[in-house]
Amino acid sequence: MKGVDKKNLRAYGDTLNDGKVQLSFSLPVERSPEGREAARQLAAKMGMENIDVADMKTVGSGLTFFVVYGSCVHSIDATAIHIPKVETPVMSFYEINAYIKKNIGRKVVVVGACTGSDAHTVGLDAIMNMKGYAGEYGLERYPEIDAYNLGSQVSNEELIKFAVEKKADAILISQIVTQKDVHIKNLTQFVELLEAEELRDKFVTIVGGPRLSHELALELGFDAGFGPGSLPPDVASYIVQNIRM
Amino acid sequence: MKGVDKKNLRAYGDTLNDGKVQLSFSLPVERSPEGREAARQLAAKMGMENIDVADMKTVGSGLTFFVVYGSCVHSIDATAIHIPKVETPVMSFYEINAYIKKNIGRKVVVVGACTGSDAHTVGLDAIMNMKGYAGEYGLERYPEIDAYNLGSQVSNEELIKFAVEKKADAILISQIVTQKDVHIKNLTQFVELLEAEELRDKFVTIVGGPRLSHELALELGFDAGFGPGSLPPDVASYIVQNIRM
Amino acid sequence: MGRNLQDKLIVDQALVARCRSASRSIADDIQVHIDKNTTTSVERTVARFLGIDGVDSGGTPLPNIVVDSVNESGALGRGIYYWLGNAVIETGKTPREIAEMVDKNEIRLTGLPQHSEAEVRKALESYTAKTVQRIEEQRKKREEELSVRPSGPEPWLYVIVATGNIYEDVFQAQSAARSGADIIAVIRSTAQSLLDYVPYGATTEGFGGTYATQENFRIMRKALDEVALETGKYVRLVNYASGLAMPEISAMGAVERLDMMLNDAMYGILFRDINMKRTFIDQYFSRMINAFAGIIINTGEDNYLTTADAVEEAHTVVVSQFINEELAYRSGLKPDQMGLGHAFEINPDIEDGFLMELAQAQLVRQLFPEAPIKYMPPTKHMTGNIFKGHLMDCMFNLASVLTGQSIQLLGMLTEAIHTPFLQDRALSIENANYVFNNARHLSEEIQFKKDGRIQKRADQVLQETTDMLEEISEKGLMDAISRGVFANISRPLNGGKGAAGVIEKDKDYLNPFLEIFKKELGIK
Amino acid sequence: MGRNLQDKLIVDQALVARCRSASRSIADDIQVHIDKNTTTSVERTVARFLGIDGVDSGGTPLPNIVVDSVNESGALGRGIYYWLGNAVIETGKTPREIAEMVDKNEIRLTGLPQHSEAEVRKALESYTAKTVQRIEEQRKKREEELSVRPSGPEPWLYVIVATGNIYEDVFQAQSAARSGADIIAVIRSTAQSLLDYVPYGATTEGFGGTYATQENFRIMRKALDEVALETGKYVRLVNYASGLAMPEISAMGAVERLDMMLNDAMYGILFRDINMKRTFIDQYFSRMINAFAGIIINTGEDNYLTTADAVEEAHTVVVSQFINEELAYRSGLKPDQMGLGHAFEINPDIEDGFLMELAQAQLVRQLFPEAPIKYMPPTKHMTGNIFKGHLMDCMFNLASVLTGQSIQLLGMLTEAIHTPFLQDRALSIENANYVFNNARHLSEEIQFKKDGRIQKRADQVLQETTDMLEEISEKGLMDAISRGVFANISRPLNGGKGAAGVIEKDKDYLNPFLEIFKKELGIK
Ligand code: B12
Ligand code: B12
Ligand SMILES: Cc1ncc(COP(=O)(O)O)c(C=O)c1O
Ligand SMILES: Cc1ncc(COP(=O)(O)O)c(C=O)c1O
Repeated sequence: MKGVDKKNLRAYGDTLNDGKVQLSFSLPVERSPEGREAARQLAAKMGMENIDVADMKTVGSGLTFFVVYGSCVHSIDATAIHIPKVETPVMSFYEINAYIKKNIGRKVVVVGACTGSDAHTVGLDAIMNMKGYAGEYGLERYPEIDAYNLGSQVSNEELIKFAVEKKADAILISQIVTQKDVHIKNLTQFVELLEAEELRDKFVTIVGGPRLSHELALELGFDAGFGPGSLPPDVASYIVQNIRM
Repeated sequence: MKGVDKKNLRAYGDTLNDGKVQLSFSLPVERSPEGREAARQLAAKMGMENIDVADMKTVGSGLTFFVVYGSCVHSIDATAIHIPKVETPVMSFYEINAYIKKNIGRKVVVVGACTGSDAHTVGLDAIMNMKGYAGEYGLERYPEIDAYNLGSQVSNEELIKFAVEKKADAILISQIVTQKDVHIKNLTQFVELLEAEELRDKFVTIVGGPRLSHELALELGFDAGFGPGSLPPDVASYIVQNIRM
Repeated sequence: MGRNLQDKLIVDQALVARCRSASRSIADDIQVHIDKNTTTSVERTVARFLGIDGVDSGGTPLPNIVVDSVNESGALGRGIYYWLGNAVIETGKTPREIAEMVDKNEIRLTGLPQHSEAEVRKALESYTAKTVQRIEEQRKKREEELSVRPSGPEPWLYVIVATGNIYEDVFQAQSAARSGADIIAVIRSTAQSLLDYVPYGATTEGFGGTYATQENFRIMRKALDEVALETGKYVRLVNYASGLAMPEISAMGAVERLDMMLNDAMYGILFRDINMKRTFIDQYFSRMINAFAGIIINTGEDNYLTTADAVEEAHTVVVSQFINEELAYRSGLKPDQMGLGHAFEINPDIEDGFLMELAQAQLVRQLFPEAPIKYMPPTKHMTGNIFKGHLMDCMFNLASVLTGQSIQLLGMLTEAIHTPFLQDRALSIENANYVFNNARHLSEEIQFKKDGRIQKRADQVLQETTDMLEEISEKGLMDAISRGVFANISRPLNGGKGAAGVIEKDKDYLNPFLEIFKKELGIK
Repeated sequence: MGRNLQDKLIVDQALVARCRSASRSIADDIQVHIDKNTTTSVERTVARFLGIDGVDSGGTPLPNIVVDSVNESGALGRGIYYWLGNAVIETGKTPREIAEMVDKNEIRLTGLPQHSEAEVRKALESYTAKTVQRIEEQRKKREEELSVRPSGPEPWLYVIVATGNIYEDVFQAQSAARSGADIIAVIRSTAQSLLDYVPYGATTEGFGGTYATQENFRIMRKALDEVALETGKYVRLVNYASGLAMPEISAMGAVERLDMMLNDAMYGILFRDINMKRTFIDQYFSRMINAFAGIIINTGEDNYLTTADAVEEAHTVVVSQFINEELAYRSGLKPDQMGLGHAFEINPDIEDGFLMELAQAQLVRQLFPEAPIKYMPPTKHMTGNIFKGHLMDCMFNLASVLTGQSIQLLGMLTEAIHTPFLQDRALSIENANYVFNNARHLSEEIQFKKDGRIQKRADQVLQETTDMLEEISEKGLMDAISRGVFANISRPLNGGKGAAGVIEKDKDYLNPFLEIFKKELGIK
């Protein structure tokens, strides 16, 4: 976009830097002029100007829902943003298998599970099942990969035990439920277990889910993280190029 | 609502004081992890925590639209909110006419217009036309009121001239278009004109429109302001009880 | 209830007849297995019916303690009813007191002198009658309430609360009811299905939902009855009679006057990897309780489409509905208690996807005209784009009113983000009310073209349904499940959780509740 | 263009015939008045066609200066063409140079020796031919473009930009086109209708919109042609040939290759209080230019429903469409250039309101099968509740694809709040694309029940339309307008703005452009 000051990026509504933002929230107030003012003040504290409380609606006794528009004064420095990203190049199904043959010379063993109380298997299945996802075969379909999908609600202990048995090269964990940060707790416990048993650098450890980013994965002590829309080749490419030998 | 601390009111999502707020805005960034981070940082500056950038979507070249959820740390003091409101009691069609007969003893003259370049007459018509609005007759229907609706795009000069001719008791102005604060400019000029001609206290001056509040009206030097959903009796009641004699 | 029934589609009744006869033989086959066995959970249910409740110092529910103690001595095949009755005779104490003694090891139920079945029946007669009566009272109370404070026209607005804290749930449920909800479901804490017991007391912590406990049921029931007085509309309460404690939860619901139960014959097997033999036995007794209590069950076919593709696997939903229907009949459920489920889960970006949704919804409506069909919203294809999500819910609502669905589980614009905020729910209710009202009689105004895309799609789904049902009826349902015909999930015959809880009945197995319910419900 | 025409309704052709014959006599009556007069704006248009453009030091457009000078001397009845041609002969200068001389008072057009009509025609022949040719080239260019980069199937996505700054508009228009918009309208600055001239040059300031100027037209045209190369889809550009400068704007549009013009025979009278005699004359020439340029006009019946009730006054919309159609024919417009307008403005909280919308949309579709019907979104009943607003737009989109509308002006969820933000527009496009694609062929699949609510509603509207048209044809249109039959707005015969601009033609009035267009368009 023309004329953008990357050091002072502001929201765009219909003119550059007008800072236009839409907000909605509920407040424990009655639907009244005072309630409207309360909403305006909250928006003001968030840094909004020319605040238009466009709508208010009673959603519970003594609870009102507001729709607010205004100009947000805040700006951010886009030039200061640097995010870790999975850098290893993504290869195709064929390239990956060829790569394994050539550089690893044996089958790559991958173990995956939805851990803790998480029963959401669709995401992990999208990556692992034969069928795959969005037209891409899953890891089970890769001739050079031995893929084991342990399914849902697997405890970290079981998962590690199984991975050791199978001499796995990579462990894949899926975490979909994030309420009360269960996923953080669960993933942290997994890494602690690995370290306790001094297995941390035996495996390429990968976690994925709609609320996961590579950045978060690194913070939690994993090698890589895959978020929404990830595809099997993304994951396989990463594994084979980062495998410990 | 139980347990609400009126001095520190916070947004409510699904538990008291969780501060949950929904945000959406566009930023001049690409749809990318960096873009997502930019959105997160803006939200953070607005006082949000546990920020979830739930969606991003390209809406123009180099422009991305974000949907964000999170907990807003800000709270407001509801006990400190005091807003001027139209206090005069609202009477019914019949009561109002009776009141005029009894206390004023002559017909009340009301002149209304959509001023400046504003061509939105529906709002003023809702208040003035015979037909009225939401089941309430408009001022033209009141036997004890002489109502003149000058329609749209009337200049402040014309309006005042006409009001003086008709010895109006009240002047009603409708302002619907608020872009670039045209309404503020226009209303201010109206009041200045009145004062210049020392007519300010000859009339009850009232302004209305969807973006108008009684508070704003007072700031601008009007006697009263009527916002969305106003009804003819609200206005008539105010006029007859505040009329200069 | 003013159901909107329009025969918009031509449904080949010959195929329908074949579907039903196949389902019958499928169910017969399962029933043989059911009749031979009981389960720890069925017996715990009997214990509860006899007044045993509460937990021990370690937090283990007394029903589990009693049943497990008998099971350890390998004597559960006689039925917990017998052992408790026997102990009552011996001790002169109440079943509840006896349970506490068992907990304190002050008594071994199987160690006492054994009295005759007749004596035992006699000893527990009053306890038994009391429970049966309580359930009948609650059913009557519901009927009265509904006659004084009737629900609106179908589709009924069904929303969920899931804060994890029952008191927070109450506020949200009451708010939803005031904004127009007809039905409130308290979503359970994540995977409560897997607990082989029922938690106890009021709870304020949970993941993704609030534990189903009898106290929580009571608290919410009371709260909803309050609002009903305000709004003049009885609000139905829903929970989940699913998983390892399936019949116990039905029992609690019957006593606390829940109005609907998610109660599927196969959900636990497929989605919670619970042993299939266990589940079939549990669902039989569980559903019988619901039948007797006048509770409407909701089946979980919607879940199939969260893992399988809604276009390709559409027929598996209908297959499952036929099987659920047939098994439900065997538990004495009447058609108007069968909230057979399906869902609006077709990828929103498919051209004419809406036509396929209409075909499916209308077909289901016409196949089960007396059933209060439960229609589930788009979930899988919902994304963080709440604006588009709200539109998908709008089209879902339109499909529902257009095809006369009965129970509308409202979609949430934030489905892909978090469990619903209070305002999310209010917006969903606004969405449904707008669409239902604005297109109230559209269904009566339009017809589908013969040989059109919609008709053809319905024909195809019905044909595939028939073929699949007949295939299953040959090999048997258990075999089919082990071959993964539903939701692409396969479960081995003897695998899964809770298999150990299946106990073969002795020839003198005693369970008068089963007898009474069967008699009352006219089950052969 | 792949229009979706389905005869879902039974339309009484006898009534339709009566409507059309009534409209004909209404139009005949107006035509008599039109043929007798010209207006300052028509003459300014002729001046522009002869190459006069630009403004003087005071910012007054040269076309106004020339025409007003002649008008002051009371000689405009002869036609500006004559006076300019005459001056060309006398001075040997170009019309444009002459205009500058007039501005500097170096010449009085009516003070020069007067040459014969034949000489004048000769003198301006090349200028005249050049303009006519330019317009033809632009029409051809559009046709080529459309054959190489065709638009998608109907309904076409039409969005507005209205920042006030033409450069900002360009960015927004290009963004919209990339997200799938088929048509871009640059909303004019508030009430440009009331300007008795056309502003000049590129503009960056405006209220509620951007001034319609020839330079702004050029800038936007170029920008859209750029995106078309990228997306492979020609993007149509729209502006407003309305108000006191109606024909001039059509002229600018014809030359700069706009593709559509808001161009209604009565809008200015009703909504801008412009004198009716003036408007009728202006619209005649204005539309003739559009006809010749191959521009699609959009009529403004939607505006009626912003002041009048959409249920009670539905028939007035259809009445106006018939009149607009008939007057359009007289300007040489072909049916496929007539974007007759209507709107989805029924109160969203009325039960079965959606059924009435379908009845209206389908009726209009069947009454004018060849016309690219313009369907306007909900506006009046939109509120600050953007979530509900988005749903109303969803139902609007569904109604459109269900009844085969052609030009879909997309509703904005923020309609009640501000002129659209870029993301508002993107969300609207997403809304339309989702609904249109997901229900693409639904229209072919459903029929409306005979004697059903929808059919009955359509019958009623058509009957009321017939009655009203016949009543108008008796008393005359001008009388009807003065009685306020449209949008509850009444306008006096001689009242309103711009009355002074009406000039009676001399017997030897000269306007070869009118002649050429009539000839080319085959107007009697
Ligand atoms: C399908 C579904 C279910 C199904 C699951 C069936 C199954 N076998 O998976 C059923 C019905 C059983 C279910 C149940 C529940 N669900 Co659920 N469910 C969903 C739903 C609708 C879709 C999830 C999905 O399949 N997405 C499609 C897949 C392909 O996307 P994905 O998971 O993001 O995966 C992609 C990427 O993330 C990545 N990825 C994911 N995992 C991995 C792993 C690795 C190693 C890699 C490399 C990549 C990767 O790659 C994938 C492909 O691109 C979501 C809502 C939604 N629309 O998101 C709710 C949702 C996830 N469920 C939710 C909840 C709360 C539950 C319950 C707890 C509700 C309850 N109280 O009963 C239960 C219990 C489940 C449990 N114990 O965990 C919440 C979670 C809220 C939160 N943020 O914590 C959601 C968001 C719905 C909601 N708004 O409440 N659910
Ligand atoms: C109808 C309408 C039109 C019609 C007006 C017809 C007419 N004769 O009124 C037409 C089509 C002509 C029109 C044109 C334009 N409009 Co317009 N229009 C609207 C619309 C859709 C509805 C307004 C309405 O009638 N509301 C119903 C009435 C009953 O509500 P109300 O006005 O709020 O009145 C109530 C109260 O406010 C109060 N009240 C109002 N006035 C008064 C006065 C007094 C004395 C009192 C006591 C009370 C009172 O009482 C009333 C009853 O409760 C709004 C969008 C929307 N949904 O709000 C846009 C809107 C107002 N229009 C808008 C614009 C920009 C325009 C144009 C400038 C667009 C353009 N560039 O062409 C033009 C030009 C108009 C002009 N010169 O002013 C914008 C204004 C943006 C802004 N905030 O500034 C809006 C919000 C649409 C949008 N999002 O762009 N418009
Ligand atoms: C029939 C049925 N039972 C139970 C559940 C969920 O409960 P749980 O998570 O405890 O299995 C569902 C969820 O969709 C269901 O459909
Ligand atoms: C036919 C027509 N012309 C013009 C306009 C608006 O332009 P203006 O505000 O300049 O009258 C509209 C707006 O709806 C319209 O329908």
